[in-house]
Amino acid sequence: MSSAVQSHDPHPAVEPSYLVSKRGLMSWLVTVDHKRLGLMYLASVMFFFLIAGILAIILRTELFTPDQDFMSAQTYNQVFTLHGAIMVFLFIIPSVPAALGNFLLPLMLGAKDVAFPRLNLLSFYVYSAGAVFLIAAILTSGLDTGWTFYTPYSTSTGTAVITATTGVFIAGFSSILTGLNFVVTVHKMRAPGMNWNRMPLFVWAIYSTAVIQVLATPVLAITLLLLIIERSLGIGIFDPAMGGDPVLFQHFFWFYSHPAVYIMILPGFGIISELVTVHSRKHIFGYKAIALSSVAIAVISFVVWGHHLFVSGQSELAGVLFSFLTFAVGVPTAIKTFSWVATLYKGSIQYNTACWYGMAFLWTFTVGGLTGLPLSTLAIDVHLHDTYFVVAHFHYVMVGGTVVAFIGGLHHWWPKMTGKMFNETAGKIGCLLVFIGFNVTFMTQFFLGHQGMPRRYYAYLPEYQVMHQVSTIGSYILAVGLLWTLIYLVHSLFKGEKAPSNPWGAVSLEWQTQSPPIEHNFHETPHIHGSPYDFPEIDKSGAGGHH
Amino acid sequence: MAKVFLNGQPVEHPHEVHEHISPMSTYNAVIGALFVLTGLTFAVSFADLGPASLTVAMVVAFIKASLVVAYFMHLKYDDKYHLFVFLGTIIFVGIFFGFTMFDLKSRDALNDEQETFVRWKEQQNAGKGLVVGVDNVPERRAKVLADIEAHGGGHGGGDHGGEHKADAKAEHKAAAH
Amino acid sequence: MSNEHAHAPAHDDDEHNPHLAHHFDTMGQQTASAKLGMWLFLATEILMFSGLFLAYFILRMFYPEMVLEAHEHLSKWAGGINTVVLLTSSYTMALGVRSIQLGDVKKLRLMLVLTILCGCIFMVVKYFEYSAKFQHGMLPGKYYTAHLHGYEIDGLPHIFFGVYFMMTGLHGIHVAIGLAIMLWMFVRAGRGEFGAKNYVAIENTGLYWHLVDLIWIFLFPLLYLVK
Amino acid sequence: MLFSLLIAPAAAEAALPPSNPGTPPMSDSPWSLLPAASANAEALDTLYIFFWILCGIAFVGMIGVQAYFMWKYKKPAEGHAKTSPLTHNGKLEFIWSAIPTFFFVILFAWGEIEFMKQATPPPDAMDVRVTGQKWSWTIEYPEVKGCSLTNDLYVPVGKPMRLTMTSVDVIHSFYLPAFRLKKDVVPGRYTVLWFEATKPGLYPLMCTEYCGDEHSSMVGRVHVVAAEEYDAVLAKACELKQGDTESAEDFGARVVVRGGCASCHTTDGTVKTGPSFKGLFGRTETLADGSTVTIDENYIRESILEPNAKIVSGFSPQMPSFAGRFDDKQIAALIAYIKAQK
Repeated sequence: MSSAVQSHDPHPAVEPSYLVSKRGLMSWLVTVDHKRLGLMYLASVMFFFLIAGILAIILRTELFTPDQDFMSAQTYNQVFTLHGAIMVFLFIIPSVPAALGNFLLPLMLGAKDVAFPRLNLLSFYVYSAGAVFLIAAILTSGLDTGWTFYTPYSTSTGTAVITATTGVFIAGFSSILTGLNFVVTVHKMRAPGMNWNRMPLFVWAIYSTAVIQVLATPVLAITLLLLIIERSLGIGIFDPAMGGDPVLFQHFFWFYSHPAVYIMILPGFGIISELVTVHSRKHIFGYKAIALSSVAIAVISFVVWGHHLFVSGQSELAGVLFSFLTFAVGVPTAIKTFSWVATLYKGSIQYNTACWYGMAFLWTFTVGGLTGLPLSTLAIDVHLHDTYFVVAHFHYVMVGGTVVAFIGGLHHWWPKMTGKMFNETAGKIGCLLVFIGFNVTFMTQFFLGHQGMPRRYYAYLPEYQVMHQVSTIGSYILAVGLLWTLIYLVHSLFKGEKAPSNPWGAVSLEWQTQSPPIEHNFHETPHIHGSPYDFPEIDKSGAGGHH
Repeated sequence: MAKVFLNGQPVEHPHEVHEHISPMSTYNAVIGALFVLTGLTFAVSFADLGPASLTVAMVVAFIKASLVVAYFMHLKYDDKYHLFVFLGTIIFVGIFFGFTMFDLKSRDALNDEQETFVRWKEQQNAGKGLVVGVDNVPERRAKVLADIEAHGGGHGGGDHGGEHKADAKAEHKAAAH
Repeated sequence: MSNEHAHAPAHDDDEHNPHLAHHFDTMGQQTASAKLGMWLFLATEILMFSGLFLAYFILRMFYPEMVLEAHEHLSKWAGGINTVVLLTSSYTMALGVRSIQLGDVKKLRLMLVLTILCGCIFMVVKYFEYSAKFQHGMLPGKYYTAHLHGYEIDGLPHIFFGVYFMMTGLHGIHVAIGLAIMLWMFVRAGRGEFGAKNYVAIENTGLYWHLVDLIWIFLFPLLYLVK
Repeated sequence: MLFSLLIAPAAAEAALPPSNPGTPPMSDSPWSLLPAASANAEALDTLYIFFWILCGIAFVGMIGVQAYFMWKYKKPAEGHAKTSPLTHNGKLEFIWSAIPTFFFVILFAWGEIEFMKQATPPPDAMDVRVTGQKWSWTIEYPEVKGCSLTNDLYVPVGKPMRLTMTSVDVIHSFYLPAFRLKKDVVPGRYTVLWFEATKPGLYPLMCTEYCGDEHSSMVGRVHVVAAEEYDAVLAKACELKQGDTESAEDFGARVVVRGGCASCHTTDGTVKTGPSFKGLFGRTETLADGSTVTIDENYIRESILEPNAKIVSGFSPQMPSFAGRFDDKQIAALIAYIKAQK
């Protein structure tokens, strides 16, 4: 086969791009264009990433010495709670799906828009409303429950739990609506010839994510509703003082929040699948295995939540069951990682910034994945549970996995989204700073956790001080790297070179239209005849290896 | 109209929307069955079936629900993927129920002695100030209720003290499960 | 989940169907998307209610005697009447969808009115039930004061009434939303927006209403009947 | 200041038995591992080492291959090299699914066996009752009448001990790093933890479930002592009587330690969850309802026995009652101690 996409010479760029096709503030505020909404989400999640990042730096600074330094215990507790809640609910969960996913999904499928564009707009405003409530909680009396809202602490503390949970409840609906929209889009909006085996792996990942969003988030909604009612009326389901069971709350909460972990990481997997193939000029290794493992992870993620409750007073027998199922989730994850590495084999790897992030991801995610194993091993988890080991593990997965993939994906699609090229050298410096800073910050925390440093302590035993200081310094490097990245990306918006329509020579559909795309994405509906990874560099003369 | 595609496949007659239209008799039969089944559960609820009553009621409810879903919601004739979505949802609800119930039912399965210890300790603590845990749920609840009475309704706490005690005793039994 | 769209079709197409949104190619695609979207929405509704059902089952497991004693205070007859009313409304709704499938807008409007009527009866019965509970102090959580009104229920009945009000309350909110949507559909039908080839909004309204019915089918025996 | 309990100030030192020279809780080097002080910890460390060897091999192998590919298949300076048309390899994919699965099953089974041992206390275990509250641990020994300690757990070497734990307010988690054990302490129910200590010494004990402001100061000590000394040591630790030559104020200081008062009340003027003891006595404070009260003997006594009756405005009702735990003499000493903090 020749090219994956029927070549239809793109019209000379006479049609204005989506950025300028309509003008004025209102044209943005009421837009139903998935690309504009993607950018609006991008700006919002970046704003919250910045806020929560600053909170993280404040936390690390307080932890520089074992004693209380410049924050009271109450302030520290509020700051770590807000760091967690904002990062989870306002940054990571919407980051890849709502920002990049919104922008790319219809483009990758060859559609003009998502299935329900107005629902998409609504979803953005619902998210904003949720964010407003969370901010209101911060501005009134704060929130000090931890992002997990465990009862009975959350039913008895004096802080603004109801405002904050209402915010999360509302933001959850945004997540549901986005997921619903994406599932329908993938099912009904594919361009001619785009069958399930020709979808880019990013679409598979977003699809799996959307399925989880639809199935898990409603349970979060009802959990938070019950929590709000418990706090205001004391109905006695979660609050032991009224005859309820606090461990039941943890079941309710983690039934959503464990799958939510995969809402956060699966889209990252999708991005890496794209980065690894495009920048090594090679067909992805094991397309079906990667696609189906996304779906498998999505399904299995629903039956492993009990590993958050191994020491919570959950029945030991349930612990055994959940431990076993948790290991089961490791298998598809391992398959993915191996497939990415195998994709590099006999490729022609071009080291630009996006590729650097892809390679960094393989390191950080491997660490994150492997350190998940002791946490799923029952007896070891008893020791490591709620220590810095857990903190380090999920930061390796959430930051080292999702955020690194997200930033990598941002660099990869930046020319398409903005029509501007960024400075590659600046990008590589940023990537190096992020990678080093990140590893220094969190690798140390594995050792801390193993030696028994509990989570959520604002003051700690002096034995831990050296490692805490190393970690704090690492976090400063990480912060500098991220700020640096922000600066040169913003700079490129104004001073960057104009981007060609396909700077990386990718084959998937989003690169077959101009940069930035026109309002309806394609001048004419594309027809797909082959795989999205069928690069011209692939040597087809040799025998074997066809799909 | 050669260029109309759906799900990546060409569509022959894009204008036609194929929908199954059920005859009136189907709807009448279904609503009749639903009324009969409702009458059945209602009648059964007066008979004392003991624990079996939950099973009977749930089976009847499932039959009723299936009728509504299959005929009123047209799932029987609809896109098979919708059926998949619906059944998939039920399976996930099942996972949620099953695993949570499994935990709650098997708690302390490995610690039979604990029960004896707790009883013994409760006797030890009887009359002492240090009351903790399950044993004082009723007292704490009674206190909350007393607060409410004190603030509204005009009921004096003293009049109902006896009631509370009786109340608390029974609750104690329930809470000790 | 309506299918109408503010934008006129932006590209030249054989179809100039005013109901076809710009980003869809065919009515078939648009209808199928809307219906799939609705089914997914119903899935989220089911999962949301499942949390309450689970809370109920666990309550039963923890305090079986209390639940049995407390549920005697709910009116079986009110619940039974409401069941019949809601089933009837489901029936009329289904007939409404059938009418519009056959292109009969007049009959659709009649059926919508009947359905709304049933929904209103349901809410009125609910109102009387709730006010009785309020009077007897059978309120959720810390507002439970039935023992001051001469109703002695052993155990922790405030939890039962908490769950009762949560379940029926959330269901009631869904009924109210359903009534509003049907009223809107009634108005739109009057404006001639629906026809035999364009009725997915009615169909989705029907799906939603049947789901509300479906939840009640389980709520009724669990809360009112089961021993 | 927070960890004064562990660093053992004078008052706490006095409570320590002479046989226990206040060993530092952990090794001085930040990179060394924790001591393993129970049978469980030793068994677990073996599993842990096995695990790290396994993961180390996996990590080095994976990253090694990646690095090799990254170096070997770098794009040439000009244009692109022809790349392999390889898209999949069923055999390879099967192998790399099967091998992790195999090791996962081993890890699971090993972890499960150890976990089951941790979860089933032997029937002859000694009983101790632990109560978590904001923000201290109350530890009661049934065999010593009326003995209730704060943040101090005494454990004999070589005898299994079972802790039956509950909480009076929110969820806490009882964590013994040196024993590699942890269990949440849940209000409204009892959870159980058991262990058999093997190495005498002084080890930390911490709360690992976030429980509010002073979560970080819910730190206590585990004293592991030789079995033959245990009874004597425990008896001495449980005793809380004024010594013949001890002033009421010094005795009060010991009562403060026993009650775990320091987790909320400082003596240096810093206001934490409760007021600082410094300069407290004799002050006039405004209550939440606007009335005023003078901090005198009666008010302090009432605040110990019924802490939430009169809350000074600006504070929240967090303090647990000490009725039944402190007798009149001890309360009197406590008041003397507070008086002395000027």
